[in-house]
Amino acid sequence: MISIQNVNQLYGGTRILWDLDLEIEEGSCTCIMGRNGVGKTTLLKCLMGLLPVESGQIQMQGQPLHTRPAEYRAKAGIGYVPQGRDIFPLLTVEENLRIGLPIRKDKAKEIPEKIFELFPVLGDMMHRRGGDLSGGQQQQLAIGRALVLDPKVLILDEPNEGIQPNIVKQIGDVILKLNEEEGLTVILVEQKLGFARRVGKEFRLMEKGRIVAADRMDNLNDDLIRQYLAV
Amino acid sequence: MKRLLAICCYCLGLMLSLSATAAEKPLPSELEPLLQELTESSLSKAIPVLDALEAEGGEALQPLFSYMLEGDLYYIKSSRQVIAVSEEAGQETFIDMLSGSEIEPLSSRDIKKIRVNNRLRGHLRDAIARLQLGSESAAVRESAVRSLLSDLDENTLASIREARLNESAGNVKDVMDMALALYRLESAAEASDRIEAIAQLEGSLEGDVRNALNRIADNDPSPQVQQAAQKALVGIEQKVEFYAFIDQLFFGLSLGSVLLLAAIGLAITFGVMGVINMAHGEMIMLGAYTTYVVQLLMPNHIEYSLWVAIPAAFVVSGMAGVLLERLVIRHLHGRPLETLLATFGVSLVLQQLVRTVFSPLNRQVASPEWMSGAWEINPVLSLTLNRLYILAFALLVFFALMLLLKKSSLGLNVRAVSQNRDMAKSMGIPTGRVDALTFGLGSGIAGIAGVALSQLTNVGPNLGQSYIIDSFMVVVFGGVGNLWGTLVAAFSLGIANKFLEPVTGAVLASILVLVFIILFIQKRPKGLFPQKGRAAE
Amino acid sequence: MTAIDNARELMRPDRVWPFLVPPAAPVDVSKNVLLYVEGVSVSFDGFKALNDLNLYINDGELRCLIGANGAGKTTMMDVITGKTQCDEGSVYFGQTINLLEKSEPEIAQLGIGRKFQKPTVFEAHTVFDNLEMSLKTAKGIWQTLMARLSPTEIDHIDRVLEIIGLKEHRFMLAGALSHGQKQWLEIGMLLVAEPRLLLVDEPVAGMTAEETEKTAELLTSLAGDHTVVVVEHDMEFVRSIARTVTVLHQGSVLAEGTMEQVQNNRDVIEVYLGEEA
Amino acid sequence: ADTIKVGVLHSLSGTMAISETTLKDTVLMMIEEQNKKGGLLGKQLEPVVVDPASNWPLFAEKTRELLTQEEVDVIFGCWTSVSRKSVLPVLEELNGLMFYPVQYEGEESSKNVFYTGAAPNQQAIPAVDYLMNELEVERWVLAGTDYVYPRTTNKILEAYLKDKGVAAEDIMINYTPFGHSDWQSIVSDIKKFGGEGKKTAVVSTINGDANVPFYKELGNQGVSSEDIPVVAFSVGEEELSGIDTGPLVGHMAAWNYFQSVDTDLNSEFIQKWHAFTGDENRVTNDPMEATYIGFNMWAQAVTDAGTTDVDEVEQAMIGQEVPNLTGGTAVMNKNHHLSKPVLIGEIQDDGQFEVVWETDGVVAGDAWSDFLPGSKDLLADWTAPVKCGNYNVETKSCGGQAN
Amino acid sequence: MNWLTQLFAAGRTPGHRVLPFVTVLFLVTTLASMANLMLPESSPLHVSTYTITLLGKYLSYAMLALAVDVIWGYCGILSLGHGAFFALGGYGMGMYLMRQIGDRGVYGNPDLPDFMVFLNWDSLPWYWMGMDQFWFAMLMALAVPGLLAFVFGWLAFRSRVTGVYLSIMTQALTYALMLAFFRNEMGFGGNNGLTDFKDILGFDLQSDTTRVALFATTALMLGVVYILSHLILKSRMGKLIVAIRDGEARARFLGYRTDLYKVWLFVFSALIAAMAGALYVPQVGIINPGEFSPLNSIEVVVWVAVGGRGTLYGAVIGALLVNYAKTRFTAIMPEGWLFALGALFVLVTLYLPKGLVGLSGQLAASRERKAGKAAQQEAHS
Ligand SMILES: Nc1ncnc2c1ncn2[C@@H]1O[C@H](COP(=O)(O)OP(=O)(O)OP(=O)(O)O)[C@@H](O)[C@H]1O
Ligand SMILES: Nc1ncnc2c1ncn2[C@@H]1O[C@H](COP(=O)(O)OP(=O)(O)OP(=O)(O)O)[C@@H](O)[C@H]1O
Ligand SMILES: [Mg+2]
Ligand SMILES: [Mg+2]
Repeated sequence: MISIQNVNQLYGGTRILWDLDLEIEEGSCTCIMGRNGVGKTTLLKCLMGLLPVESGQIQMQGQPLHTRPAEYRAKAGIGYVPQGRDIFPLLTVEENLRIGLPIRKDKAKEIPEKIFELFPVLGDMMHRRGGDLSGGQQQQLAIGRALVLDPKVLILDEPNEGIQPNIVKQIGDVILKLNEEEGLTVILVEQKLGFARRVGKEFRLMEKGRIVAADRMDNLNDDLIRQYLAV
Repeated sequence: MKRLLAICCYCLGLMLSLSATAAEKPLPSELEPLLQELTESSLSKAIPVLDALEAEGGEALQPLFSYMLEGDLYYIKSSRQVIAVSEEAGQETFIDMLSGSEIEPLSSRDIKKIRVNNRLRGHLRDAIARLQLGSESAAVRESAVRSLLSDLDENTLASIREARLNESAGNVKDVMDMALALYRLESAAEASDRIEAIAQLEGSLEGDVRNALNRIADNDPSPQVQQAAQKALVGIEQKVEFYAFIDQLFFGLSLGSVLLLAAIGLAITFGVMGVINMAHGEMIMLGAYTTYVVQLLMPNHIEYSLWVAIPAAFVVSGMAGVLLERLVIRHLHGRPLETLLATFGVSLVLQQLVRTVFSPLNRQVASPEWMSGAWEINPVLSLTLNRLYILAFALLVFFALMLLLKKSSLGLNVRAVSQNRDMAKSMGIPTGRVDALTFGLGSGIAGIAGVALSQLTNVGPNLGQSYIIDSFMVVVFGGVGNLWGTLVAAFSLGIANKFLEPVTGAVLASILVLVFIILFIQKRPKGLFPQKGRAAE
Repeated sequence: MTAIDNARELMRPDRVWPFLVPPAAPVDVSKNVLLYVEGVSVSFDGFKALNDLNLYINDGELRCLIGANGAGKTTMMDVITGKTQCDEGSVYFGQTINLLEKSEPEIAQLGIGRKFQKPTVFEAHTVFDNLEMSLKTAKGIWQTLMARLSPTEIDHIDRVLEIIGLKEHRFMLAGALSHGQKQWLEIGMLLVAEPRLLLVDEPVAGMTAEETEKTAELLTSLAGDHTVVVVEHDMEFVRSIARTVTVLHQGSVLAEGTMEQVQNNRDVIEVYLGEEA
Repeated sequence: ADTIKVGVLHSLSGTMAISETTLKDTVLMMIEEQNKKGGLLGKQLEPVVVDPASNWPLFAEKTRELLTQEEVDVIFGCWTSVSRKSVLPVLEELNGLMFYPVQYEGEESSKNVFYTGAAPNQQAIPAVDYLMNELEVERWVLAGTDYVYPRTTNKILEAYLKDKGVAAEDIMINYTPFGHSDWQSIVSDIKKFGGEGKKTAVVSTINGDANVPFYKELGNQGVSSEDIPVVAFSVGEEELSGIDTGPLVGHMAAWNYFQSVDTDLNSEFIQKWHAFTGDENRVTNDPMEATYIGFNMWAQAVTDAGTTDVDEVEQAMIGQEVPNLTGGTAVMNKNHHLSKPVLIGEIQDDGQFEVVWETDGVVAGDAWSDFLPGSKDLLADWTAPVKCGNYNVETKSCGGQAN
Repeated sequence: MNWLTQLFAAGRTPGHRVLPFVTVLFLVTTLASMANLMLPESSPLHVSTYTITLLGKYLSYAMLALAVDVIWGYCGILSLGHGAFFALGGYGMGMYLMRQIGDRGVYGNPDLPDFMVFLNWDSLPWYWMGMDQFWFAMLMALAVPGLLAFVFGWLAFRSRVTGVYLSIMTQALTYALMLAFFRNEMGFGGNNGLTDFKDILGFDLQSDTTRVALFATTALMLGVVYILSHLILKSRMGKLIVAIRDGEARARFLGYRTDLYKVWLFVFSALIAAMAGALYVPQVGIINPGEFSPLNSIEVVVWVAVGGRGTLYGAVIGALLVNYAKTRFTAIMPEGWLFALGALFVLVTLYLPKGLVGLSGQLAASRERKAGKAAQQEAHS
């Protein structure tokens, strides 16, 4: 589905991603993990086209993506839930959701009901400004907003940051459901092991801008954790 | 709107009737020596000649007087023959006044204008008015009587009395009665007569009536008459004051509409997109110059040129805006303050460009006939048509824009892009196109504003400069990012200014308004209609 | 002799002149309660974010505050720190100090420090400068202008740098830190300021498990000398530090008690924890 | 030097460019023509054009540059009073020579400046006389932009009118800021003022850009020239070329020159102007004539003096005579102001003026007005023995400015 | 995003290069002054008085730019009205110089300046009192703008007016002042302003030595102000000012009364501007309300941006360079200089986001990047 080869990325003069390779299979749910500052967010941004890559290739279903702007990637079916949510603060919840409608393949005019089933709170908050919502509500809105695009691949950057436990569970359920029932490919950055274990099928461990371990989630053992996730 | 159109037609009709009555009927030949004299007499000596002409020729002279009034009366140098040269659609026709027939075109070197000055013009107008008392159109008759009000004498009175007998139209009769009463007021020997006249004149807003009453109130030998006049005056003054208030309100609204037009485009480029666009004024200027060029291209259709100029200006300024966005502003995303500098540079370049292409002189933009003049509601209240149209136009543009932003996805997209560009991209919004379109839209509207402003003020390289500060003030006062705020701000500033002006004078009024804005912003640091919520902090 | 000593004392380079230091406002905690929040209500365009909220924090306590997203936890902190005006109610710091009358800087100078939910640091400054500015010193213009870092202060900052694990990054611009690092830096800014009351909004969001543990240790160690109020959704974390837990719901207190009690409260399970937590 | 350098100090950008560029072109045209005639003293003239950009301090700086860096022999330049005031100290310090071609408020006479535009007594007073005598005007609106020229002119006029027995309530004075564009209230006030039964006229010293909206508003509110005529001192052909003059027919201006005046010299001048600018529609105006006169006088004075030395040329200038474009001759007086005829023209619908009145002979420009208390006793005379710009006839001494 | 990284890359506590700056300033001033006074005019090294005056003017502009930079570059307060303080300072000096004329005016009135005689004022308005004393006039030249800045800043910063709102308010302020000073009733000479100055402190303003002295004073004051600003910005105060720029709310929660800091800095900056104005007027010989024009203030901001905001010497360099360009262009290409100037602004903002002084940093960065690439290639091979 998505293949990233040899990607390098620099901020100013500092190299963040080093010859990074990553393969994501269709219908998989891959969890990317690593300590703070290893470059997870950077990687996702490169994938989304929000940061230019220095060198390397990104492909989606065989099509090159790295030459294309972010809006093309969104149209091609990548939905992005950024770290820190990035809600449009002065748009209402409804407007935040509507933004994605025009690029849906089915040209729907209304926000799909599904979103409100998944996150009922969004229905209640429909006409409030996105920026006024509490952190957790914003997070739900961000996921909902990405789902409006009807994506093939959903990228989530620490989706549970600041979310109340029952909703964390619910988000997990949603991701599982989307992944298992609708075949949505999911790329997930997550720090909380419990959640990662529950939702992820695959894991990738990052360190210093490289993927250092990759396997099925079942094989994530304490050794690896100690080596790459412990402080 | 309908009402306006009706008034327009009425005015047009008036104009036409003035020139159309100048039919080419031959003049009695005994006038020839007098005409001859007209060509010879100097400006100061012409009045007796005109009086003699009027006395002898009567109504037949109306066309001659009209031509003379318009400055279209000439004589052939060699023969001293009096001719009229009228121009229509670039076509000159030469008419011999005596015979009333058209003659061969002559070169401008062979003929000489019969000069008129202000004094003669006044005289001619009175004469024409007297002659027009018998006109077929009631409107013409009415205005004829009105224009005679200011100097009534026994002679004129006689003609009015005569005309009154076979007058059928009610409103003309009223005016005639007023004229008669007015005359009676000042010339009747009996105090009771004068009081009666006062009663008749009560409530009239006509300036001449008021002046006469004022004179009577001060100087009449009879105290009763004086009192009556004073009482009548009080009533009149009250009315006048009321209308003066309306007048001022209109002035305020109209100034507001100008501010609104100038600011609306900025409300988009600056308010919504966040680009501090110092070249906004120059976009207005481009629109005004487009109007000028359009008029150059269609010299014979000035009446319609504005309808062409509006879309043309929108396109020209809009394209300029798109170019500016693509070439410069695109590279400055996330650096709003830098846009100030770059656009400031652009504004310098555009100004100089216009100076080089069109010369630094102001260009002449004609007002179409239907935009000139005023809608006379009564003698003390008349609303100038161009302002009225511009007011309507400003509102139209405003609501059209609102509709566009509400109904199309553009509105939503722009706001999304301006709030979080990266995220907007990730949602599949073609940010580049949205930026260009929005900036184009804002600039295009500025262009339209230029068309309107060309009807009010100079079309020159500095046009934009004079509006840029006001525009920013309006947008900020209203609250950045809120179009309604812009609307309210523009009108309130306009009205405040116009109500202050009579009290303080124009300069102090502007200063006070500025100080008021400064103080107001202390109270409401985000303008009249601030963006609310957590994110706005 | 004493005059010279006095003069010497006066000229000590590591100190501001004593008369320039504002007298430390004594917080009256005779009733052993540091913070009173009583009957506080806040609404935004008709939406009630806080609804007659009552909360008492004891001196030296470590209090965990949980509650559904949008329950009003952050808003409560906003009210305490003076960022948001409340519609009614009263907020007292100790017995005597009415916080509602004070401005944000005044409240901060009273010794109430805060970590925001979304990490906010001075991005154009280095990590070190960020900490320096947070030092507990006089905050007047003149003092700031004349301020010099004393060796003790430098040591203090170094210690904190060690704790927050940004020692290597001390001269890095804060804007270049990753999300988690910014979280740490902001905690560090709290630490150097040595406030009486710490309001910590979601400190472990985006931290790894181990870091979370470390944070837990840190906060526990702070309690006692300081009073700490922590908002967090990470139940594991809460469990590891919690003594008393308060649950907010729709702007008022839903439940309060030990972790045990709260965890088994039906209402809390329903609106917040979910079945299996 | 093998050329005679002529400095041209007119704004080519900024707000004043609109008026001043024309004068720059005029000077260039005059120089070109003079060169065709073989230059002066056997040398070619070389123009040095700079742009003071409508920025007053820059005027001073550019003058210094012209005089010390470029070492020009004469400067033609300035339009606004403030630019002249800014330049003046530099001229006096470096002993330069400047020709100032615009009508102005008077109250000045410098050894280093020749004023070829009209002084107030060459424009305002004759115009008011005309209105009073010919049009029987009884009420007066003195409307002006708030700066020194209108202030002084109006002050002079007010004193003059009161002298003539006009009551104070029959004079309305109104000032507006530069570039004022919203004239609704003021025009409506004028209309009211004029509607009270007495013949009313507006004497306008409104400057520059503000005129267009003013006249437009007059037209639209239906104030015709027969009801309330406006006589303007700052509106010439150039300004009119930017207005649709249809509704303005009959309003007046007072100048020393109109393009429409039918003399051979004038047609020749207009022809040359058109040829020089390559534009058949470019109009000519009064400051251009003033430039023309000034330039020719200077050329004659240089020839007479046989040198471009400022002191000698200055003395040679006095008494120079040059034919006016409107007939007759202009004479440079001892006070560095000209004697010229005054014309009053009515606006025609083709944007030209029709002369309706002119003074019998020439009027000598007055440096110090007779109607201002402070300057009644002052007199400028740059010939021996007085040799100063502000000689007080009472105290028989020169003011502080003496040099 | 990119600019942020660039900012960070070059950032850190800004090096103000005090020593080199002051040395260069000192050297240029002394050399130019000596070359003007000591060398004969024929000498090729002679510096003309014209140049000296020009330099003096540039330096006072540089001071103004410095004032704007302190507040904009460091504290993020974009003032579009600093020209107002500059002009007020200028008027203070102008009033003094006007009084110095005494009875040497054209009307020879010993008390009233010419324009007052001219408009029939019969006595000196109260606010002109005492302006014939140099010390008092200078005090006023600083105090009035300082007070204005204080009142304005106090009102604005306390009610947390920020961003463009503040910018537009400053613009409104200077615009209102411009209109007010244009009024002849104000008693400041209306449009013509104050001019025709004769001498300062008894020295003839036209003489070369006075001009050189004025130039040198300006240079000296610029140096002093520069060092002072440097010291302030280097202190913790300076850090805090930048912190307020980036996160005012955070600074407030740290216990800093940010509004006071802003007011303080605003006043400081206004005083620099006023001083610049007071030095400017005797050198150019005129002050009129045009100096209040909002466009002038915007231009100052442009100088700073061109030079490079956020570095003190950047502001100075920007002011010098743009004004030099203006002087040159208006002489060489009078018809087209606005094209050149406009283009300069656009190009600098587009390609030199950190201004001209950022150029070196930018070059270094690109060199680094190239080096990085090379290293990478090596690693590959
Ligand atoms: N704008 C920036 N400029 C310079 N460096 C940056 C920038 N953003 C991030 N970095 C650096 O890039 C590195 C990787 O950052 P990134 O945000 O990708 O980390 P992360 O793995 O997502 O960490 P976290 O778990 O804390 O979110 C960090 O060390 C950070 O210092
Ligand atoms: N400035 C504001 N304007 C409008 N509504 C607001 C504002 N601030 C907060 N709210 C509303 O108040 C409610 C409480 O918000 P708050 O941020 O306090 O929740 P929280 O308990 O911190 O939630 P979370 O755990 O998700 O951070 C939310 O529903 C939010 O939408
Ligand atoms: Mg991250
Ligand atoms: Mg919260």
